[in-house]
Amino acid sequence: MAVKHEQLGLSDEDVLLMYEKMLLARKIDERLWLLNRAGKIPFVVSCQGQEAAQVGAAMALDTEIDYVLPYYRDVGIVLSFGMTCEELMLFSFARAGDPNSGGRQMPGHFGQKKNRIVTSSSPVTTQVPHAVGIALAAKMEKKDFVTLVTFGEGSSNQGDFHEGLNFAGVHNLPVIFLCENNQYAISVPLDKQLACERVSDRAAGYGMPGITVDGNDPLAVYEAVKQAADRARDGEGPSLIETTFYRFTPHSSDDDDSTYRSKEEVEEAKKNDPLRTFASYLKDAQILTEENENAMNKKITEVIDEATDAAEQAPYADPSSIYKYVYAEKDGDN
Amino acid sequence: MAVKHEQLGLSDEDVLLMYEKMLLARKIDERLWLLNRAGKIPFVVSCQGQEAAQVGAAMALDTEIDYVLPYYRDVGIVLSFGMTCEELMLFSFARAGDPNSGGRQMPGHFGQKKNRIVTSSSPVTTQVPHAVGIALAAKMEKKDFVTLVTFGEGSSNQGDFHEGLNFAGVHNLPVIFLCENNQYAISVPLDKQLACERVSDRAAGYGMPGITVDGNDPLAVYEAVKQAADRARDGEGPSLIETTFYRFTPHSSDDDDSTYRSKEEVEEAKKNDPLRTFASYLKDAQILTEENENAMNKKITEVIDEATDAAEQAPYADPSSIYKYVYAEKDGDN
Amino acid sequence: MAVLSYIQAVTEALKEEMKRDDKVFILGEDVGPKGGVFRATDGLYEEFGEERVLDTPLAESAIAGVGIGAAMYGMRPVAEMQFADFIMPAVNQIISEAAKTRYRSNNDWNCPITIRAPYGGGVHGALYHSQSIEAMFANVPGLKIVMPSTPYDVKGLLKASIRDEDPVLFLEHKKAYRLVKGEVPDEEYTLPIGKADVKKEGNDVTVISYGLCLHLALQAAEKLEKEGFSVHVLDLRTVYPLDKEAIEEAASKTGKVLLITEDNKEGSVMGEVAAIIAERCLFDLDAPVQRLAGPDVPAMPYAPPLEKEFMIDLDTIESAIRDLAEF
Amino acid sequence: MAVLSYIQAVTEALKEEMKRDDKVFILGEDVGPKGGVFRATDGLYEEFGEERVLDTPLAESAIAGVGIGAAMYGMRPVAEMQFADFIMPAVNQIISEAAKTRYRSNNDWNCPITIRAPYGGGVHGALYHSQSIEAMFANVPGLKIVMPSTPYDVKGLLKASIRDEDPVLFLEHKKAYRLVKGEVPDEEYTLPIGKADVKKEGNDVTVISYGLCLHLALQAAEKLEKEGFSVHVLDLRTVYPLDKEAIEEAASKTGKVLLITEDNKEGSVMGEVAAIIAERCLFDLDAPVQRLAGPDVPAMPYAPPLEKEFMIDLDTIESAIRDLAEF
Ligand SMILES: Cc1ncc(C[n+]2csc(CCOP(=O)(O)OP(=O)(O)O)c2C)c(N)n1
Ligand SMILES: Cc1ncc(C[n+]2csc(CCOP(=O)(O)OP(=O)(O)O)c2C)c(N)n1
Ligand SMILES: [Mg+2]
Ligand SMILES: [Mg+2]
Repeated sequence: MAVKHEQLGLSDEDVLLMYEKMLLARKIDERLWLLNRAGKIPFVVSCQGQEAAQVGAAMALDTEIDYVLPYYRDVGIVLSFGMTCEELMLFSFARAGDPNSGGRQMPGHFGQKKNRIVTSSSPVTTQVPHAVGIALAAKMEKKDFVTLVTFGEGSSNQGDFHEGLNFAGVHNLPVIFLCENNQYAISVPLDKQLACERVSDRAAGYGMPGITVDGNDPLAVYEAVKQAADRARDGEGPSLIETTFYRFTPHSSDDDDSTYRSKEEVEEAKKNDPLRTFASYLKDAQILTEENENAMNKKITEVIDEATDAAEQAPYADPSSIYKYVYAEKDGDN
Repeated sequence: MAVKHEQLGLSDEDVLLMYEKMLLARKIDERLWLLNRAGKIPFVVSCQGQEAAQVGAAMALDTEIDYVLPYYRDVGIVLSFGMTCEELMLFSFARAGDPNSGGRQMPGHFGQKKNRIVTSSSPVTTQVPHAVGIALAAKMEKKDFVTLVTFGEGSSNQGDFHEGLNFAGVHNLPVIFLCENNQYAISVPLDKQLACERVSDRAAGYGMPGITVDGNDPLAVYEAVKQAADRARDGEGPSLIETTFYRFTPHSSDDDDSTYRSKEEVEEAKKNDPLRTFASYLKDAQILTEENENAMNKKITEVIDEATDAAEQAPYADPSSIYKYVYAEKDGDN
Repeated sequence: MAVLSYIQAVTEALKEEMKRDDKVFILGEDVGPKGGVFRATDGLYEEFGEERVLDTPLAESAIAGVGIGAAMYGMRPVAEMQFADFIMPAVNQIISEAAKTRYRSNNDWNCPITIRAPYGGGVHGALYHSQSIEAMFANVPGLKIVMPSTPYDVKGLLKASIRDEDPVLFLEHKKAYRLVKGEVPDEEYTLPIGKADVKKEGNDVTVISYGLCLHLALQAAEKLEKEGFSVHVLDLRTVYPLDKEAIEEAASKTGKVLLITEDNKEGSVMGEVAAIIAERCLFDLDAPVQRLAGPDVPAMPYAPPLEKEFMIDLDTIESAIRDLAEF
Repeated sequence: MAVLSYIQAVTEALKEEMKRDDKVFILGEDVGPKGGVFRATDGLYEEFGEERVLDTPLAESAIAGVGIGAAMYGMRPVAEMQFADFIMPAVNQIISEAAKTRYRSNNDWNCPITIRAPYGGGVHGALYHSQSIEAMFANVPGLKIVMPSTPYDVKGLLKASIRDEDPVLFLEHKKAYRLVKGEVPDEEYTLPIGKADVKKEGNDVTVISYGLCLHLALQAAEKLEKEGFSVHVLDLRTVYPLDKEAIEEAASKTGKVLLITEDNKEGSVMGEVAAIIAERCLFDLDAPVQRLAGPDVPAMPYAPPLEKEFMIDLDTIESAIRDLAEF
């Protein structure tokens, strides 16, 4: 059974690393909820349930050259692209040292130029045309990087999805559109969002391949994104990939999901928790052992503890800083 | 050969009327160009080449109860829904008596409440969600009218197309989306507008049937629209129909199409002029005879002459009227 | 008279209008079973059913555009934009379509849609959940923009908006939702759109404001009253088209005017208010027309000290009024 | 010095910047082989090829959004909106994205895009091909709005916009395209964004305007000069953020101010100009601040007599200046 990753050309270390990133994302997220409930941070928006898709996708890219436009749940992606746990904590605590925004934006609005994580906003789906623009730049500048952009299934109903994918299709651009379909857009379930069966059914309307893969399986996602990235680098244009899974948490720390879905439904979905199923895979293959699992857990806990402490003690930006960076500063600051 | 219309349940009189409307639309359009070249009207935007699709579609509807949201080329549709030749002339001359706008809008921006022709604007594709809203009202009010909305293939790239069709799909609404694909959006050819082969390829993404029919054949369009209307009235939801043909004129009287397409291409396309081909069909079936054709031409010329004279002599609205109808007039004027 | 919160007044108005008129319905994101992210439509799905409290796909241009179509047909849609910041994708539908329906058709068609949206800051909403967006629509003839400050005004004006024959943008301050409470008559009433309201009479300084800031102005006025300054407070209530006569009257009354908005200063609706004053009652003025507003930065940041720096506070208002009084 | 038309100045500026910097490219509807519906990009497709003069699908949010992405990467896109009226679908991209890129990322990212759009009326364009749209963007920190009146200003400011590190909305009056001609230096130059320009010195009355109206103001000033009235004319050139010092100086100079815009009056950028004056130099004023503007109706109708009724004409301006001078 455990030959799948080998068929994909992934070593045992690769898949262990994959699991570790998924686990780190999950554990950071869990910590954020604790901090929120303790009144230390005002807001959390979660990746829980989506880690396999995020890490699987990111690992299929070249994190040294590729561009990524994550959406607010993509802790797994930004970790893979080089954002550190401490940086994420600084973000959640809204400290000056937050590399995404210096404490200006709500958590989840990622952006870090040195890691080619493109700055993002709250209105959903605006990042889709941006990704197309970056891919257009790649084509014009004859660079061979690929651009990956993610968004939820609800967000695929925005006009910018349509306009962005069509533009990429017409100009045959090296961009991957990755939908993270977690079955809900806040309280609205899939069948009230889309009339088609799969988000990937839309790809045909933009002349690009579209597939749906099991987002609980990081290897399936890896495979799909790798193929799409290869196609893109070979000048064969864009792809739409839909990954499916279930949102384990309420929409955010401001949401009470009991008004629109049952506890049973959530519990049922958790049976397919990608962390659990991928851990089994790795255990079956004897890649994940009691020993390295314990070490991994210990290390992650330490990293998160330290990051939390550091962030909690870090200062806010000076209030007078709010007047800065509306435009380029005249005296060479940019 | 000429049994097709009978199979569709259309009588000889029906198809003769169909042809007459197509011809009237064409002749009005030709007259408008003459008037424009003579400096009598500032602007024309044409239906030439699209009359078969327009008249075929309109005749498949119930013009007593159905709603239509035409776009600027739809002379064939508005004529079928009850707008008169004289009213169209008043519009082109921007006279007070123009029922569409009282001379406020450029020609082609149709709207006439008594005939359920919904008022329209210039930004393309905004009418698509409106049609969905009217279909939603039909559903809520349990009325069995159908709503038809048209747009060009270039306009199918706007976000409003996507958002509108998806909304209709999710709520299973009685609306027909009719794309009039004339191969160009001003100067930009189809392959620079869409990456998919057919606009109708997009229907699957909204969970509705999508077909492409020969827009030079009014019977093919009639058949497709009739089926879609029946489905809609039976509660089976929306449809997307693409009709294909060629735009015979420049985009508008402001356009010079020689900068982006050859005379040869236009001449080649004119071989499939729906007026010519449908006339042959009717002649083969001995429905159109030299006699009734001459009578028809004569009648149309008279109608257009009279309408032109009447419109030319009609007054402009009073300049002071521009302050009216920003809001409902307090004293019961609406 | 019952005491309602600002958001309860919204819900009550919606409920009463839906009961009164079958043609009234609600559409928006999460307005159904969840009752809206702020719970403004709480209980309405249960009472009126799925068809009249419609959860839409996540697409604001469609929410507005479908609502506009239904309104043209003759329905009375009340569309909710989840946050005012997210109205931007619907701008084309609102400005090109709703606002111009009547005019372009020479009075043949009209578009009686109400578009509700929570705006404003001070709720840790950061750059994209805190903005004031009225200015971008306050140059659009055919549209009306209502921004009430009290539960009484909310209820009366929302009911009037739903009944209005033309499109109304109804902006609710999200921080006021639970913070602001007030008496609301038990009997049915509506209030006139387009009319400002004197919330406090006074003789020394005129403060003109709307929304949440209006309450800060009133608080400052109360305090200063004790120091012997008499402050006149005008609540614009409708920020487009403005009630020019009321502005002229309020400004002329004291000759010293302070305009307060939470919006960024440059280009806010207070620019127009100042212009009306400069045009109509310049010679009644005893001091320059002062404006207090948010700074000209994109929006308020998330970190609490940064958010605080953006927001106008009571002290600033107090001293601005005092300065004017002593001018 | 060559004499260029307003639109030739646009084309020249584009061409020079594309030659100077490989990263500059054009995207929009019909900008390629057709050279734009007004022919502003005439010849550029032939000179720079398909990749740098890109015909896009008919979708303004994508034109802006794809341009924004490319700009974030480091390109210098010049996006064309075919008519300013059709910028509405792109509002979310412009306001939420381009204008906030730098601020939200705390200076990590920026967005050097230029968005060009022909605006304005008097060309039989009717309700949707005649509008002035600057006011809806003139409350958006992070954005700059340039509206030149002369070929000289067009060329220098468009080049500066393309080189600017932040997003610029560059609005060109479509009636000025062929009507307005002027001298343009042969040598390379740029002009500073954010600076108003005194187009004529004078002492009796100050007229502040921009775009096509500026020319009417100058014509009126010339005529009145002969009657002995000395008119000072300030061209805003950048309408957001405004050049507050220049406005203060120009208003204070004569104490009598007339503001002219083609836009609907209420909520136009002239409201802010009046507010700046009322705030900064009230006691220098000898007359109420007057505004001439379009009426508050959705836009100008198509029928020639109706369009004429909407537009401000020379006579109206002349008599407004005369009235002020004699006030
Ligand atoms: C344009 C816009 N409208 C509304 C919102 C409010 N909102 C935030 S997330 C969300 C739901 C997104 O659902 P989906 O795309 O499925 O992503 P998920 O949160 O499920 O991952 C909504 C409605 C927004 N951020 N932007
Ligand atoms: C939002 C918007 N952008 C641009 C335009 C300018 N414009 C008018 S018609 C047109 C082309 C439309 O092409 P298509 O949809 O194929 O319809 P056709 O004219 O070919 O029938 C364009 C770009 C517009 N009217 N609206
Ligand atoms: Mg989702
Ligand atoms: Mg076309």
